[in-house]
Amino acid sequence: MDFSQTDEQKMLQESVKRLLERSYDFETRQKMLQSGRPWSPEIWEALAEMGILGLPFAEEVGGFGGSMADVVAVAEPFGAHLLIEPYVSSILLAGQCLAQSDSPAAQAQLAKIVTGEQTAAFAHEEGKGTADPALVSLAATEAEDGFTLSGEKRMVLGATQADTLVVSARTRGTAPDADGLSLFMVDPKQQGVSIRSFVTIDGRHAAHITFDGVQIPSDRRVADDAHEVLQTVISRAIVALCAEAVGAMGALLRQTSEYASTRKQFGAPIATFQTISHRLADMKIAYVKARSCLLYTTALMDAGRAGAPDISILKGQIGTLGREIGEAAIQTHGGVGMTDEVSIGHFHKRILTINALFGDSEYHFRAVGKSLATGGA
Amino acid sequence: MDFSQTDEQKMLQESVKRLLERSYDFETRQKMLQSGRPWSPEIWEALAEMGILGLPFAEEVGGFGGSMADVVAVAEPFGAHLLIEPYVSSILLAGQCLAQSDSPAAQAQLAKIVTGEQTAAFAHEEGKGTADPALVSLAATEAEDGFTLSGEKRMVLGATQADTLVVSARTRGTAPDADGLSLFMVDPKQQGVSIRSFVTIDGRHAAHITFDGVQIPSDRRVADDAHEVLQTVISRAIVALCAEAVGAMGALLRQTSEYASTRKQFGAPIATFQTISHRLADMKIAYVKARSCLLYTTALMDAGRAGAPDISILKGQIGTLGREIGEAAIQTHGGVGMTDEVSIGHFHKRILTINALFGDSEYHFRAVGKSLATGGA
Amino acid sequence: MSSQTKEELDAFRAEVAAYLDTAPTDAIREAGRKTTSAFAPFEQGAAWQAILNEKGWAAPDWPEEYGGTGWSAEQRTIFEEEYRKQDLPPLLPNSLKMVGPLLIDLGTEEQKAKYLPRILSGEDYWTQGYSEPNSGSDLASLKCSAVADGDDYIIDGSKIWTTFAHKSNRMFMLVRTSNEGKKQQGITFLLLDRTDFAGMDVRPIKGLDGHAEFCEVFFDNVRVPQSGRVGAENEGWSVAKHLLKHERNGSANSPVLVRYLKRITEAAQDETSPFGGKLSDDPVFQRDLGALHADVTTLAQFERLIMGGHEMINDPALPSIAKTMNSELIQRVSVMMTRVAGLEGLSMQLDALAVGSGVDPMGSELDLISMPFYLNSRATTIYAGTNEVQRDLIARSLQIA
Amino acid sequence: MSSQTKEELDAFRAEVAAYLDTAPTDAIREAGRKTTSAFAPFEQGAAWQAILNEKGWAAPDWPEEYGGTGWSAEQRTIFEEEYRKQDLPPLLPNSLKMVGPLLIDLGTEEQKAKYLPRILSGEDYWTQGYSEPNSGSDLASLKCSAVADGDDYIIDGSKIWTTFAHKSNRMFMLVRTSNEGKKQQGITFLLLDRTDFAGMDVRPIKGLDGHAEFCEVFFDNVRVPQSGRVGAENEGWSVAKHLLKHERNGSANSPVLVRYLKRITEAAQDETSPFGGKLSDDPVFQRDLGALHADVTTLAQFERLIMGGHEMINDPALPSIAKTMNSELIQRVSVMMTRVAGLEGLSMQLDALAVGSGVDPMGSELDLISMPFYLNSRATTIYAGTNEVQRDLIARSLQIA
Repeated sequence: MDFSQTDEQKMLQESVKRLLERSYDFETRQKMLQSGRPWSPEIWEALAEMGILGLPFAEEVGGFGGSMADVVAVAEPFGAHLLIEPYVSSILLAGQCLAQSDSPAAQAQLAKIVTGEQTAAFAHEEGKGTADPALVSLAATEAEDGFTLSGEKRMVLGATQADTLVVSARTRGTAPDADGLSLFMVDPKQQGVSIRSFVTIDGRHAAHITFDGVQIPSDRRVADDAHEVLQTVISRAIVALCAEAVGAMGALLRQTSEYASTRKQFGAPIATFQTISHRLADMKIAYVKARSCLLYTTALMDAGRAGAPDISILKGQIGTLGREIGEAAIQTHGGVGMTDEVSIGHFHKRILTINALFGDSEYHFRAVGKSLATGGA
Repeated sequence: MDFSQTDEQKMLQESVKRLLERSYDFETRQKMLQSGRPWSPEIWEALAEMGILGLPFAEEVGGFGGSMADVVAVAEPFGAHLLIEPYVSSILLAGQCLAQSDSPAAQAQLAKIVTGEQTAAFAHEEGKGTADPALVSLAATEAEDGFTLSGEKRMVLGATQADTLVVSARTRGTAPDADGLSLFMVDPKQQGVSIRSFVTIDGRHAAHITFDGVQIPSDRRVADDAHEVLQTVISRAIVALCAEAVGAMGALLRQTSEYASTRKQFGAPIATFQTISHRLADMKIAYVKARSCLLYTTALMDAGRAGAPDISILKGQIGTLGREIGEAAIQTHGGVGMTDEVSIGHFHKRILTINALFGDSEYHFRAVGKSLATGGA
Repeated sequence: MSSQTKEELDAFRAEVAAYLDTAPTDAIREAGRKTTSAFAPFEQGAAWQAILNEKGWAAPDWPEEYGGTGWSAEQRTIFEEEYRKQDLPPLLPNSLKMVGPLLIDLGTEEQKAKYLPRILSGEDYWTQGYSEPNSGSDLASLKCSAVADGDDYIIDGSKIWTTFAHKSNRMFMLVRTSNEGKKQQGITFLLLDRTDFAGMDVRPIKGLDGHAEFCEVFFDNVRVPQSGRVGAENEGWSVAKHLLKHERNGSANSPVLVRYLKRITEAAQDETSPFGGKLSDDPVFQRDLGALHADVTTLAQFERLIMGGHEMINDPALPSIAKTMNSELIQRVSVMMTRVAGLEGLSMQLDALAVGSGVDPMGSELDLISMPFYLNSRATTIYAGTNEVQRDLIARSLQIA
Repeated sequence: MSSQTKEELDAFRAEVAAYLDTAPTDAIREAGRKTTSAFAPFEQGAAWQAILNEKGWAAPDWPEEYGGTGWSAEQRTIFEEEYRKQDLPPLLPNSLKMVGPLLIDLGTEEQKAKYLPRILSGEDYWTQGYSEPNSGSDLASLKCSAVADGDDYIIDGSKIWTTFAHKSNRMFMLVRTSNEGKKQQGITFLLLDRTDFAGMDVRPIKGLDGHAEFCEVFFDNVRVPQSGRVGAENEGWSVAKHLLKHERNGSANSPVLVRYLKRITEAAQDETSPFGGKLSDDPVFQRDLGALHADVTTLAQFERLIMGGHEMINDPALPSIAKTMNSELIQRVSVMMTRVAGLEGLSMQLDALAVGSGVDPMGSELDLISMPFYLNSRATTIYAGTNEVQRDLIARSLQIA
């Protein structure tokens, strides 16, 4: 396996970085958040033009057939700039679900997503988190010419501006059966769909969505027996989310090192106090660990060899190491680090959000241990 | 509740300290260990003369009716001097079991223990540790005119020199039933008793003991329905063991502070390096926590209000905080701390031993949480 | 030792419990449940203080002649315990735990008569003007200057992390009155009768949790009377050190943590573990809860030893040990709370958090406060002397010279 | 990139596995199972090295012309993996990972010809004479002096923490040849052909685990030839720094940890949890094992990135990061091992630990090594530059000047 970026990946990453440095600096982002806008359509258009929206999709649907490593190359700067746009939710979750489907409706919808004309959201997590797709319990009852959806999805990222929802639901069995899951395309304006929107702590727009007897025609079922599709799609999205987190961690390490080298107390830069300098060293160790795990797991995935424990190790590490770095960055900044005005806390909140999505580090470490102890890994 | 030592306790503690400083300095102790002697009969005699052996027993059996706080007052210096003598095993475990019994055999044996004429050992733990007496499974089968013991006891402290064994066994039911436990007095030289002796990492002599169809007459059963007696006796022994550990922690804190203040590297005492000084601060915090928990729990016990969770909190804290202090002490001493020649590692090994006896900190913290979460505490 | 019998103490406990069951308004109770900081929601905190003051219970720690209760240590503990059986808002600490005790010790009779009653009643809130943008851990390097001019001082400079300055009507502060000698010399302690003197400008600063709890205060030629000085000119450092003693050693910090843990434990009864079953039955949850509960219990044990006058009270490092233990435990408890909240902690719900908004939270009330509490509690190891500074002080107590 | 096909690599793996299945003697295997340190039991380690050397596999990392294997990175990884599927003793590092590579880089042709073959064969064991009683972390302050006298040096002073000095026949050391200038100047790197020169006295030091692994070596007017010098006089500091690079960056450390974790996991299948059921089914055990396994895996991922030439290899802090990660993980793994051993870890069993003693351990073989391994591993954060020194170096790489 090769772990170094190709020249193409370097170029891709550089061009994303340049775009964001130009148009998405921290102040600009904060102004957008304060204005209440759920995203910047200009950035989305720019990403579409650069081919980033189509990056992970096959060429047949207008994509570029990019690898996991390609996606990671762009997701790191997304994290370093705290992007609130629905790249993960519309492209890597909803979009990839549609891409796995051969239903005409799915393909038609996907085409609009790839061009950036429309966005989609992935309505999947339930309760306080759905670490394993087998835990989905939202009911899709067979009805005349289709299905009736009833239940609730929570923390649907990018729901506010989404033109369509990709909803995981259960046509038979009960959680935690892996069998009986399907994916449906649902129009958010359809009768019976209630959306309670909010902003997440990391600035993304999201919603809790209630489905109250929502009628779905059969041709809007885009996958049945969907557990494996869900696992594949979510695993790839997890790697991308982890890349965002690693991007945020890198920014925290850099900014905190700079701050500690310039901020003076007791007549000297605080980086000269050994407690601070060793904390910086620990941040760097954590960052090197996080990035090593990310790059290695990415290469495993591109080699078709990333199993569930590999993804769990990555997700667990990123959540743990990210928290460590974020908390250390805030403590090192002191009062300033507690304010909404500097980016430090925002990076930390991005990391915390990523940790909570799709099973937190506690869940994933335990899943790894369970698999090992019962002979699975 | 009062948490300060009485004048009597101060005097008692002072006299023990003086005795040990005079006759039990680290070099003397090490020489005794190297000679292979399991204990110092001279110290035992001195403790008998001072009334320390009889301290926890009622006056009727030649004791002094001492409180838990009295025992803690002497156990702290025992820990600070790494005593290998079987105070906990002969006096607080075997002796206290006998003291709870009204059997004439038990009372007769106890009288010899109180005077120091004989010692007893408590054969109780099985397997890799018996955190809860209900887990005892050594079988005592009813036989003609008595019982037959079969099974194994492990880590019997003070077994080498013991004149009698107090053995916990099960006459009915299976682990983890609290019902069906009894205590027996067994002569270690009796047929069917095999003793495999060894030295523990903290210098105590101990043994694994196999009972192979050992015949015990009925009058040597000193307690039936013994779960509560066992819990009471073990709880008090745990407090004393924790006091030993706190004594060891205090010694580690003092010696490490001294070392760091005198040992020079890079032209300055290492205590002037902030990483070292903050580690010393953490050691002190840990010590204050450990001692606060010890003294408070001791007072609770003397007030008759120490429940199982209180004992578990103490045992869990001492194991965790002790390990923290011991490991920090070794790291601060560097290579010297890794040698058998200085006391640092010996204190740490004493703490590790205490942690492992009667359920380690993992066990006890979880027991506390279980009790809380299920509404028990 | 206690002069009360067990019966008297039981009766006292019943009296306190009965009072706390009836005295607080609904808004005060709501503020208690929604407290995510050492500082309760301001208005309800003040209202609650006024109610307690009518009962004579606003400041149990104070000497009786200044409005304290004259309770024994046991009674104070009982009051704390009963208080924490309910989710009542903590009283705002600056006035009651800092300025009040300071004035009682060092204030003039005029200052005491003027300020103490209004502190007790909650009419006055005192914000603390210590830190400056370039003087945080190194507080003694502060530069905000006060130049004597007739009977007044003219203040120039700025103060930061002034909690609730935008809601306060009074301020106590440290100013530089001299540049001679060591930096600790030349500092003066001032009381400001108003926070809207001409030339004062208060800018609230939004925190990570979305709330403006602290502020920056700018002074541009602000004229204040010298009569507000506590202690002598250039002696402010020792006044502040005296006050810190009260701040750190004030009262029991464990009861609120016990309460939070209880709420977490109760919430876990209603949650499902992703590995099946109730979260409260999950062994990993139980282990982590147990370890945390043990540490909270040990903080309580430590505090009771101190309140009981154990000899360790003479250790100069004690306030730093207490501050370090307490602040780091708050953070750990807050992490545990976010673990139980899971995804539900990710939504910003400033509207639902606002007392009296009538907006229902999207999850439980514990979910609602979990993330703001976690984020806010990151400050506990920073404020009142960073834990780095505290550990320096603790280490100093161990030095064998 | 690899020049071998998957088939070639598979064939290589099979060859290695077959060899490792048959080549080691029973005593060597026993030594492997009873290894509780980075240093395997001495005699069996040397015997194993001799066997591997006959096969030509004693030093896969070395250049082919000096006896290396010429394997690709993939092959080296495969060898490591297969090696760690069995409990084989690690080869003694001082000679193979330190002196050997150093001589290859900086030695004279005479030195290479004389020493390298006997390092490969295990005939020579080199002990390291760096630290002194008063020069630990501050190594450059070392005082053990070498004064030129004709073609010789006369050495006076002492060295400490010289691992297996009492079993070694050679020594590499740092001596002070000048007191001029900075302390790092004036240090010279010497090879000693013997460890029993007149005036040398080796005192083994018993460790916490009861074993004498390291020693103190005293020099009283010891005369050694100047031809043993590596590099120029007074240039020893840069020679030692060069060597440290090899020590820290030598090879993969994760496989041995993976092996230990596997042994722990297997042992847990046979253990009972005090809360009922098998320990391996206990959720708390699973969670803690999972977190530890994740960190061991990440160390492996990091090491493979480095071996694969990832650009982070250019970071000057890399050796310190690797050393810190590895040493702290060893300690955590050792704690986990003692948790599984429980009470069984408390008995001193030096007899059962001795290879070939024929004494059965009182518990399992894993129980037997758990406590010695834990105690011995406390040294990993001390030796080869304390982790405090490593963090100083890592922090230096972050300084924005």
